[in-house]
Amino acid sequence: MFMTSAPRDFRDEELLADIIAGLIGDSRHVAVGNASPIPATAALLARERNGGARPYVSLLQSRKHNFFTDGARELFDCAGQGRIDVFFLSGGQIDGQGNINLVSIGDYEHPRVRFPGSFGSAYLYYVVPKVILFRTEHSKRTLVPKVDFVSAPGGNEPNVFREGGPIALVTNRCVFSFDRRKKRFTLQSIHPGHTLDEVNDNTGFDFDRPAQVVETPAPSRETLALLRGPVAQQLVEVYPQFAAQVFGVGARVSA
Amino acid sequence: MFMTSAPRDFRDEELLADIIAGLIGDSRHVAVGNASPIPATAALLARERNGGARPYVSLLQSRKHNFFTDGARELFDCAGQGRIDVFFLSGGQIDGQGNINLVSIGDYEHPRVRFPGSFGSAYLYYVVPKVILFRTEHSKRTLVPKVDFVSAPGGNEPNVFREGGPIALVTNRCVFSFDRRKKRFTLQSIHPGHTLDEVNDNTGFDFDRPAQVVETPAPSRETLALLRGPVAQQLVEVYPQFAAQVFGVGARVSA
Amino acid sequence: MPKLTDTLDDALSCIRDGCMLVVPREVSGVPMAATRALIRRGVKMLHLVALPTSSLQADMLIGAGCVETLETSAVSLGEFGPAPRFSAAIVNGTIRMKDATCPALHAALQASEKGVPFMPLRGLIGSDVLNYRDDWKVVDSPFGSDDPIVLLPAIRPDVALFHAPMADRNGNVWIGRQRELATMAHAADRTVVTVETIEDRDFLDDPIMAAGTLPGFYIEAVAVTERGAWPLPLPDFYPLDAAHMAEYARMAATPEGFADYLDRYVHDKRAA
Amino acid sequence: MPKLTDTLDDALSCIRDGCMLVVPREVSGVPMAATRALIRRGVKMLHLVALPTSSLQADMLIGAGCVETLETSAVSLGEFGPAPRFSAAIVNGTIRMKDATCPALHAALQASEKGVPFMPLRGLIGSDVLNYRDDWKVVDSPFGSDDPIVLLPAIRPDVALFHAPMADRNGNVWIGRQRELATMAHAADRTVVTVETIEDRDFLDDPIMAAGTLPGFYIEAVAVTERGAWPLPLPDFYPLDAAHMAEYARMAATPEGFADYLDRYVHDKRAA
Repeated sequence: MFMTSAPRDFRDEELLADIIAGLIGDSRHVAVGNASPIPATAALLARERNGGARPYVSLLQSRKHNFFTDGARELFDCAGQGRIDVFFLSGGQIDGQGNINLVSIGDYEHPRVRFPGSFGSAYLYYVVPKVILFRTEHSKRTLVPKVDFVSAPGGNEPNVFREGGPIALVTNRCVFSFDRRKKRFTLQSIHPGHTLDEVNDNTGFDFDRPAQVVETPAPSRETLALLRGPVAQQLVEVYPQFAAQVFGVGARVSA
Repeated sequence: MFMTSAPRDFRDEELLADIIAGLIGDSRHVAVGNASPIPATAALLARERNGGARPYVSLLQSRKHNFFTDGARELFDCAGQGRIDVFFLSGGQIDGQGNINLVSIGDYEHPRVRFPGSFGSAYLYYVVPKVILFRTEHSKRTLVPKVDFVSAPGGNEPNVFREGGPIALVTNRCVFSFDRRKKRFTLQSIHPGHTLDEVNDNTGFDFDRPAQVVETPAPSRETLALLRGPVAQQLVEVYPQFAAQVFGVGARVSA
Repeated sequence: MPKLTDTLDDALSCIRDGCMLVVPREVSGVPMAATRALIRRGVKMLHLVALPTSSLQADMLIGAGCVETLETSAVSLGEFGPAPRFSAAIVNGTIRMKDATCPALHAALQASEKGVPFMPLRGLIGSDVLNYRDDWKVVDSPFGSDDPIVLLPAIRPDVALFHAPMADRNGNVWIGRQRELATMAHAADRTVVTVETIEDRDFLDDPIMAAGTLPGFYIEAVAVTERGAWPLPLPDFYPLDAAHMAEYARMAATPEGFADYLDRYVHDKRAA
Repeated sequence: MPKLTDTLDDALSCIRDGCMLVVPREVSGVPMAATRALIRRGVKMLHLVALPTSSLQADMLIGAGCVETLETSAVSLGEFGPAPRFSAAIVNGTIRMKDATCPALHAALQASEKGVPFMPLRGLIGSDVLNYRDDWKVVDSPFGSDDPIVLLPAIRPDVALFHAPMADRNGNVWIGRQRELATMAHAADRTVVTVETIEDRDFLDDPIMAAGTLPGFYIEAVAVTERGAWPLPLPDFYPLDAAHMAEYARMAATPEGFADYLDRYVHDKRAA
């Protein structure tokens, strides 16, 4: 997907995990939902950068990396207590106000396409301080002017209780930051091998552009060593296919 | 306490347990709070009369006779679900409207006497269909015209959600039934060896009297056999002193 | 004490046409053998509440025409793709959908668990999930000033149905960490459980086992059904059958393929 | 990960003068060794929440002058009689009392557990418990018609403190059936636990143990304190010390006797 001419010593997944780990920063508890191998990689990378001490990383699909013992509600209760610092959301559609749509395309009562549903987004988007939007497909189909159904809004009227929300949107082409006050995205950096024109052409919503367009920095040698070493080993339990494909680790490939 | 002249082959505790077991009747689940050996005896007797099949008897003080695994809140949740059919309450004061006082004597802000507190009464009295009031001391000190503090009221305005409440008051002298609509007690029977005059003289509240005063029937031979056999054996774990004293069972006497 | 039985259909007899049935999410002990039995029996017009999401179970019940109303936060086959019969039913308008969000379903069941008519929940305001739910109310919190908050009415299912690793001889069921199963049972009028095995002891006699046990007095019937969650996983006991899930996703992509799937894996077992 | 320590005073350092401290009922793992340590340190002006009742612990903290406000449903020594220092403090007006009823305290803690500002509760209307609580509100349920219901504001303690049988090397604590301890920890900003022993394994690796385990990420510090609930019981591990309770009831009947009790059983241990 990345059209770079210079020789590269990293994979797209490694670049994305590196970006997301940077957004996670120094947190206490990162939770990662199902079927999210790149966010999981990023969370484990963030922890390895702190010597394995923090953040707590809850991979909800895992038995080994799941510290919850109070049933399926505990993630939400825990987030409501303010104990989950970072979560990841995506959307069949994402619009320029940070609204996400996980429900359907077309009229809600008579949709053309139905997605699985809103999951916990209509709650977690409000209470988790750092929600990172992650959607690899960066196209006018996914990044739209206005979502057809608001599973969870990017912002609210000031009287609505809200301690969390989106901080950034990471795609296969670039990184946007999100300004909660202005309810707008700003282009932050473009991945190596991609261009501003390409981002402009493939984004359905309006966004702010810095005067100078920065390139997303490539993962450092240290980062790659962590990813391909301890992080890859930990991924084998939860994402065996992904770990094998991206990092070449894990004996058996099975779903 | 009982001043009977005829020879008696039962103890006061056996008579009271027999009365209460009759009030329990055929129920699904009877819960008994702490420090309530006679209600516990009655609940176990009610179960033995059904061949040990029902009701479930939860003795909250016991590990063996306590089926709750969701913490201290489960009794209350369970009662709120309508799954507890019978519970027992008492009061430092009980008045003629079925109000009970477990808090204090005198002005609440500057009381003369302080009792432990209301426990779960301000909730359970509303949601458990059959609440049996049990107070051995039948005096003008305990059965008063109006309680100083309403831990839980005997009745409510009709718009207040209420699926439970008192059905009877059992003392060392007599049994009163309670009419929830009229919010009044009616004398039901007087225990052997006691008199209507004695009841009148020692009751601080007004109550309805039947035309004919009935004597509380003595426990049958079958009842006494159940009490002194299987019931006494089961009481040893929770109320060792009581079981030894009343039924002469249990090896060691320890609190 | 619950009825202990080897006869699944007998245990399921209290699940009547038109009842509100609550079932757990795809990884918490989904009663798939029971689901196949319900489809064989031809149960109809269920109000299915999936706490808080579902995968194969909701998709099959919908495809087989058992569901009138679905109340959940998402239905998906996860890495095996969208839930095809669910998606088709929504696009074709053949079921009534009550879209929710996960913690709202947990809270609404907890309301019934606690015997209250509603529970408050943060979030939701400004989402279309709320806008399309006229049974949810927004009120101004009496403890704040200009602090709108959503109130969710209690969900009180007629029946809760799930699969667990084991029961004891008194019908107490070990559910482990899947504590939402306890909440389901507390909230529902009746609870039916399928288990891998019944052990000849009482879990409540052992404090370590008791900590993960749902007491029998909440339970109507327990049916022994080995591999009763297959092809879904039973946490800590067996994993998901990925090959079967892929086969389901492929076959259920069309109504004809789904009918073939039922013939092969559901109705086929009528003889068994 | 929580701090694991043998130094009780160190673990208790986050319990500051004036903080809101929540502790469990008399049979759920009362941290009595920690209570004696707090009295020795002379903690002051506690807002003590006993979930939902208390016995020796509240009575001693009150008698020692550590409590400004007490919020609970009852304080009693059970079969050993009334709680003498509690009763005296109320009659003498030396503490502020917030009388509650058991399920109200559970619900108010669960409100914080769920991150909501209040919880509804049935009952209470017409009782003086409600009449004397101006922080509790009665509203008309929006799901009924003329259906008044009580709303309780969330209780969010600064610190939860309890005693449990064991922790593991990662600071996960096994609480068994005493699940209100988990709710206390979820609701509080910080949680301090004393345990009988620390085992060199991870309870979360074992599904049977995990079912009764409070994960370490809720916990600030775990201190090993053998017989840390004495003279109260640790459920399934050791019973109440009846002789000691009788001695306490006798000595604490007067302020002088209570001072002697502290000298003998609390301050005495300062050297230890």
